[in-house]
Amino acid sequence: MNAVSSAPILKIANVVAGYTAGHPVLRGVNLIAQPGHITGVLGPNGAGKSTLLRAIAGFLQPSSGRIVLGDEDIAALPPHRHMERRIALLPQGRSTFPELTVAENIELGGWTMRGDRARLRQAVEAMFARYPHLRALRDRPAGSLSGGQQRAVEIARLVIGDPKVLLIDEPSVGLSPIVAAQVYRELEALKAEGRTILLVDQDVRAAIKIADYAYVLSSGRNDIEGDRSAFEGDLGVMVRRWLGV
Amino acid sequence: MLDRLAFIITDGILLGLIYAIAGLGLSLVLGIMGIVNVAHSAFIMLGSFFAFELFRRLGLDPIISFFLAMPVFFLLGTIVYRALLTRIERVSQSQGLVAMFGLMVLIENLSTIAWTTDTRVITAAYTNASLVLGSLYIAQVKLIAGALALVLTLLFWAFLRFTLIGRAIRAMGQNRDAALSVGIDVRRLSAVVFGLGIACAGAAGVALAMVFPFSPNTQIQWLAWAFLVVILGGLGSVANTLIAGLIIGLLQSLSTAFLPFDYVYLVLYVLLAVILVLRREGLTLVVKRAI
Amino acid sequence: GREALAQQQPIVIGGTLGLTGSFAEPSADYKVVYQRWLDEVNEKGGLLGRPVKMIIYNDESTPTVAQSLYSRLLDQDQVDLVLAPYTTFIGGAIVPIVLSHQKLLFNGGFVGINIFKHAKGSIIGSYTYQEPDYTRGLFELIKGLPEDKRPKRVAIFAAQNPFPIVVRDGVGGVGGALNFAKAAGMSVVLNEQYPPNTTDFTGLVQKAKEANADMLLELGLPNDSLQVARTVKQQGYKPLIFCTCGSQVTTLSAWPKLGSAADGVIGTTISWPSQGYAGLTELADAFKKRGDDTLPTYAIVGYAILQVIEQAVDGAKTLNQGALKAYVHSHEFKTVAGNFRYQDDGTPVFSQVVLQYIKGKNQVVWPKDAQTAALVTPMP
Amino acid sequence: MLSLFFLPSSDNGSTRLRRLLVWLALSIALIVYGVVGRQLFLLSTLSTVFLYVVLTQAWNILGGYGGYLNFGMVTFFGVGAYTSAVLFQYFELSPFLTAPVAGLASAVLGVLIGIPTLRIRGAYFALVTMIITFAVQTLVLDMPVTQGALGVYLQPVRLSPLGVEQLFYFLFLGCAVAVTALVYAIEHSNFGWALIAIREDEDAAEIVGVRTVEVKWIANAVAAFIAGVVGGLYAQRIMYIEPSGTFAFDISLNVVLMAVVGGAGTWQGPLIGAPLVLLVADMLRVTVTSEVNRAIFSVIVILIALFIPGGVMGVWTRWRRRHKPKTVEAPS
Amino acid sequence: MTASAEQPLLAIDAVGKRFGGVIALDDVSFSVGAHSVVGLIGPNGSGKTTLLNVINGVFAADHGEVRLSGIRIDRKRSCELAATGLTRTFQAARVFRTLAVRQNLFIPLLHQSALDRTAASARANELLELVGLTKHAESIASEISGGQQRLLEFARALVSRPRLVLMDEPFAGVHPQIKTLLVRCIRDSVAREGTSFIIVSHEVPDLVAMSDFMVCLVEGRTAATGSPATVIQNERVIEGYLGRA
Ligand SMILES: Nc1ncnc2c1ncn2[C@@H]1O[C@H](COP(=O)(O)OP(=O)(O)OP(=O)(O)O)[C@@H](O)[C@H]1O
Ligand SMILES: Nc1ncnc2c1ncn2[C@@H]1O[C@H](COP(=O)(O)OP(=O)(O)OP(=O)(O)O)[C@@H](O)[C@H]1O
Ligand SMILES: [Mg+2]
Ligand SMILES: [Mg+2]
Repeated sequence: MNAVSSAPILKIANVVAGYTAGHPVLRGVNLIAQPGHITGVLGPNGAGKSTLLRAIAGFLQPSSGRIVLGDEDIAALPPHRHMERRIALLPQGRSTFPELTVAENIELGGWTMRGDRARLRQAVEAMFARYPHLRALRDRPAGSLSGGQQRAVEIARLVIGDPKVLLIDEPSVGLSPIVAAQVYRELEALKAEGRTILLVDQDVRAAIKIADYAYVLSSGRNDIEGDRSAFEGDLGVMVRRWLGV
Repeated sequence: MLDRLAFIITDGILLGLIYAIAGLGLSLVLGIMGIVNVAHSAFIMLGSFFAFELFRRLGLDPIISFFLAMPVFFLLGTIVYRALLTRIERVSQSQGLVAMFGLMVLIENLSTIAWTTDTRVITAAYTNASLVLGSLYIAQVKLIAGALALVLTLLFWAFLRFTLIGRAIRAMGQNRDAALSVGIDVRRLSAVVFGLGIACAGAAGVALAMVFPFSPNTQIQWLAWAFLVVILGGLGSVANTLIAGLIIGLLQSLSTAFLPFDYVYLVLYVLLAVILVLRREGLTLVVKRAI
Repeated sequence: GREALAQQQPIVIGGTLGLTGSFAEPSADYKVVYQRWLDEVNEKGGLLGRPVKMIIYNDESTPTVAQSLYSRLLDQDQVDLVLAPYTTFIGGAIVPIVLSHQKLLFNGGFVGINIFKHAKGSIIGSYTYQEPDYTRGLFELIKGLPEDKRPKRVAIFAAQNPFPIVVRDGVGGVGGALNFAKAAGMSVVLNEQYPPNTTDFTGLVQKAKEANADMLLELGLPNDSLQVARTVKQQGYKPLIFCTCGSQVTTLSAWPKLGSAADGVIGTTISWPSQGYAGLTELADAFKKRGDDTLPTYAIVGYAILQVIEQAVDGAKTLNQGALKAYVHSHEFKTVAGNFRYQDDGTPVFSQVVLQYIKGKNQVVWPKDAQTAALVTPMP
Repeated sequence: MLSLFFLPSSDNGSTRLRRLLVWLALSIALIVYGVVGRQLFLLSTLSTVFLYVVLTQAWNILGGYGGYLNFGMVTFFGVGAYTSAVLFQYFELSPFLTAPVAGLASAVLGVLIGIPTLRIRGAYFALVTMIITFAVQTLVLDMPVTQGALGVYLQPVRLSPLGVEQLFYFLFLGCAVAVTALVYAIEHSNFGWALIAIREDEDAAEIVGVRTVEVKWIANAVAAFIAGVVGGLYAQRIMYIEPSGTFAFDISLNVVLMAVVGGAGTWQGPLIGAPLVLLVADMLRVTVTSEVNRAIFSVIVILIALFIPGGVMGVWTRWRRRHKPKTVEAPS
Repeated sequence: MTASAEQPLLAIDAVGKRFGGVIALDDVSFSVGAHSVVGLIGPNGSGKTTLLNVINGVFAADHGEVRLSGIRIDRKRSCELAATGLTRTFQAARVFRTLAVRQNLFIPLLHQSALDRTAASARANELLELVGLTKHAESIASEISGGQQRLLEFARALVSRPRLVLMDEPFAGVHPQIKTLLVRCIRDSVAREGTSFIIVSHEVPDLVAMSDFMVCLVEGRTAATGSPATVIQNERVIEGYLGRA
């Protein structure tokens, strides 16, 4: 099915995971992310998309199944070890450090560079250059920013860590159209830099537009999948199918 | 009059420095980990006995013990963290508090068994001596303890303020998951924070033992002082803790001089009430989060 | 022989001590002498030919706990003789329970003239002076000093705790440092009380110094008194007389550790080996092992009350409480605290020793007949 | 201002009744024992249990349901005790009569303290309430009417020892039953739900229409009132009160401990926690008479706090949820 | 202005609010009639959330007035306003975490002393059905997905049959299919119950379709007001917010 034949960078095989023992949320999910591609993960509310990303990022221990990054099974790895392997999560909802300033928030995104303070400082400046609208907010505590401004800080904090694989959960929520469009352009730029992106988004149209390949989850299981053309062709039908209406 | 004022102020400042370090570790652990370490004063007491034993057995001066206490108690703190705190972080706040109280009582009782409840004092060469400036007598031991307290406070302040780890420590307190996802090893860093808190308690215990009598069962009085400092200073800010300690020390020496002594504490509590009415989280201005 | 003794139903003496909590320090001293007495009496063949057993619970320095434990001692354990717990505020709470069970309370644990009076002789004490008389010996001593060595201006620090307050104020205009000072023609230039948990006394001592007080009375607990003594030294304050007249702190093991700050400080206690009471030297020797020249007052009174029990039971040949009460009130007892004669309220007749800590030793400076050294004044 | 009404409950009526019956049977057994029991010691231990049930239930209102951890319950208790004692000292009024006044005095204090403190959340609130105990204690030490450190003596009740024990047994039992009933009612009323909403998210609760400030004040005042009433009765029971024992921090701590052991935020929690803690402590006290008993007790406390989340009631509800088939409602 | 000639339901008059140096709202005025939906748009950080916060009493305005049915409400507490029929949702979902989903819906009813239990239950069930949470009704609120929590908030705002609802990005992270249900539900409430809405959303097409009136804030000022069609044609709105497609 998969058009690209290079070795997948991230491979999820038969993952079963949940929050309480005996009640799995993910009930055997399979997924492959090709390097340098954007892979969409779609599905109705409560399908288990965020749970999947959290499991990949190490916040949840799968009770069975494998999560393979490159050629290493990272399923049992604690979350903070993921950044060393340059795989990073942008979680759903708010996740700034509210009492630290915007600059400090972004700086901490480069925690793995902590050995080299000069480089880190440069990287922070590079982020302000890349996201100029954050510059004015530089010394404000992140908790006092508006919802969209906080999301922007989070994205900058993600990017500064220079991850190879990005797990992104609803990047554009709360962003105004201009900024949202920028974010999608940014995702494409990240892809162009050779990074791999796993994108969860409710904005199906936007997601399909930039995703190379997309999976649909429903009730913690794989539903349908396909590449961009497959989805663009018959979006309405697809949407109706996921809902099982 | 002038030398009286000078006396009041120096005495207040020295006292305030000592109070400040009694509260410093507590403030740190509470502000960052959200854990009210009521066993704090028990660790202070252990610090005092640490100095006592080194003094009794090896004749080691408490000034040296002060610096020895930091690594030793840091280690102790990380061990306690691994044994207890990793679980406390997972239970509800009330249960965590109760567990910490259990720890306090346990330490107190084990110390009673080890050292009996006799009141102890450490008398070093300088303990009974004073610096005499005209009619002004300043106890040397307080000068030394005050200086040590200041050093400790500055060390902490610089650490939290200027190092990236310090920033990561603050970040961890604000959003644990986010800290994890930028790659911060939260468990390890929490152990460091708790270790630092206990190191601070241990060092404070040494400083207190230089100045005041101590015994395993009177440790709890320091809890009250530490609380006072923390409530006034707010959580997790070293500078504010220092300021709070100084305010309390100065207020105590001022009101001692001009009021009947038993009102000193009332004055302190009134001050506290005023602060709480004016700004609810002590001197620390916490960011009101956007809704 | 021992065998026969062991087979008999033991006589049970019960009580509590605050082995943990705020009163653990004195309670520990009691525990030591209780055990010592128990070993001795059983060695000698027990009481009334029966072995003696002791049940001492830990009341955690908490009155409610003590109450429930005394109920248990009286109801469940059916003790024959009841010992008081340490300190007035625990003792006050259990007195009604004990008395309502028609038991005598053998009290080596607390002073409290009011409580004694209420009980109308059913509390048998071993403290030879109650709170109003804590400073009596000191003022008697001062009366005997030459005019130029007598202090004129008194400063008083009292801990906010029931007993130091009565030590200062007396009861119903009788006794108390304030009254004694007035009677001796001194003026009280500073009268301060300090709360529990007071850490630092520099300001307070400074006040006394500024008031030119030539006599300082520290009425407090061990912790406070140690710190006051140290601060007095640090502030270069040298009154003619400095007495720690609250808890008998100069006889505790920490006192010598104060170094030069300990020197010249006056304290009071119940009795001292120089008075020649039988057994007191041996008791002092037992405590010497714990620290140089310390004989805690608690040890003396704790041991003495058991001697009273021993002599009363042996003398009256019964455990009947009424008979014991009558016996106690009509006989003399030879104890390490002195030779007791009981007054109607159940307290022994006043006797006291004033000590001064000179060159690393407690010396008796009053009364004259037990004196081991002359008073050194002003303080060194 | 705040009307009280009951919300729809998911429990069905008959199981709830059956569960209530267990408690009812227990209270009847206790009443019978109070009449026929002759062991003073047991009577007195049980009345201490009841006393703590009352205090823990009072704590439970704001602490358990509302999530405001008051580590200074003894403040209200002590103020109640002192109010009664002082009224006796100056007006010869028996604490049996003045206990409600003692409650009122505590409630007033509760409201006064509540104004600055109930805006403070989380651990910081726990700290502040601890300090308030010290502050009130200092005040009592310094005030002439309370006779400072000397304390106040009250008159013994003119009854036989058994009579006295029975009197307090029934008084405290009565209070315990009444307060438990009140807490039960609160749990099932909109007031209780409002407290729970506050515990969960205070801002959201306020915005959704819960009068958070009033609810917290009332909860605090009610708790203070209850603690004050039993404080007044306690003064009569112990007959001599003075500041350090009456405001002993241990009491505050015990209350929280009992709530945590039994299960905070449930009306059954205090009924389970208070006897359990007291009995274990008592057992240790008489079996291990040295100071080691407190060390053992503290280890038990630590283990319970760490390994039994939600206390006994937490274990029970989790067990039930696991063993009862989940009734899934059919969509209409 | 809105059509109704008589007194508007909500009148916002020259409201200003600043945080330290940040001017979040500057002289904002508009009004909301009964039975109407007002769409509130604007770039990130333009003051939309702040405006909602001022209306329902979370923040006090520095100056200006807010009137509900002619009565000043800008110094009133949020709980009093809720009792008079003003409710809201939050930009970042705030549910009562340890309560069951159904119990969450009861909280807004607490202040309605004249509660008919069966009616309340029926209403709760109806809304749960609408947002697709029926099968999660007994789940603990913290154990549903991020999107579902937002849906729960939506239901919670409507359960007490309010007069005016302030919604902060109700559609963010909501599945397209459910979004259409929400839109329909809002229309129904307006039509049947006469509820009015102020809806903040960055999903402009949806908002345009459902609003009677639209306001665009830019940097705390009203950049444009009027019918949705005119507002989105406005040059300043396109410049500052929508971007040129
Ligand atoms: N509590 C606060 N303290 C300081 N500044 C604040 C606070 N709340 C909001 N602000 C500032 O006020 C301005 C308006 O914020 P607001 O949250 O109202 O924006 P918004 O229009 O809702 O944006 P978004 O679409 O991103 O949610 C922003 O610049 C924000 O940083
Ligand atoms: N913290 C939790 N504890 C227990 N169960 C949870 C938790 N979070 C989510 N779940 C369960 O997992 C299911 C999937 O949640 P998840 O957050 O992965 O959904 P999602 O696909 O991201 O949905 P959305 O688009 O709404 O964010 C939920 O329906 C819920 O039943
Ligand atoms: Mg999600
Ligand atoms: Mg907003």
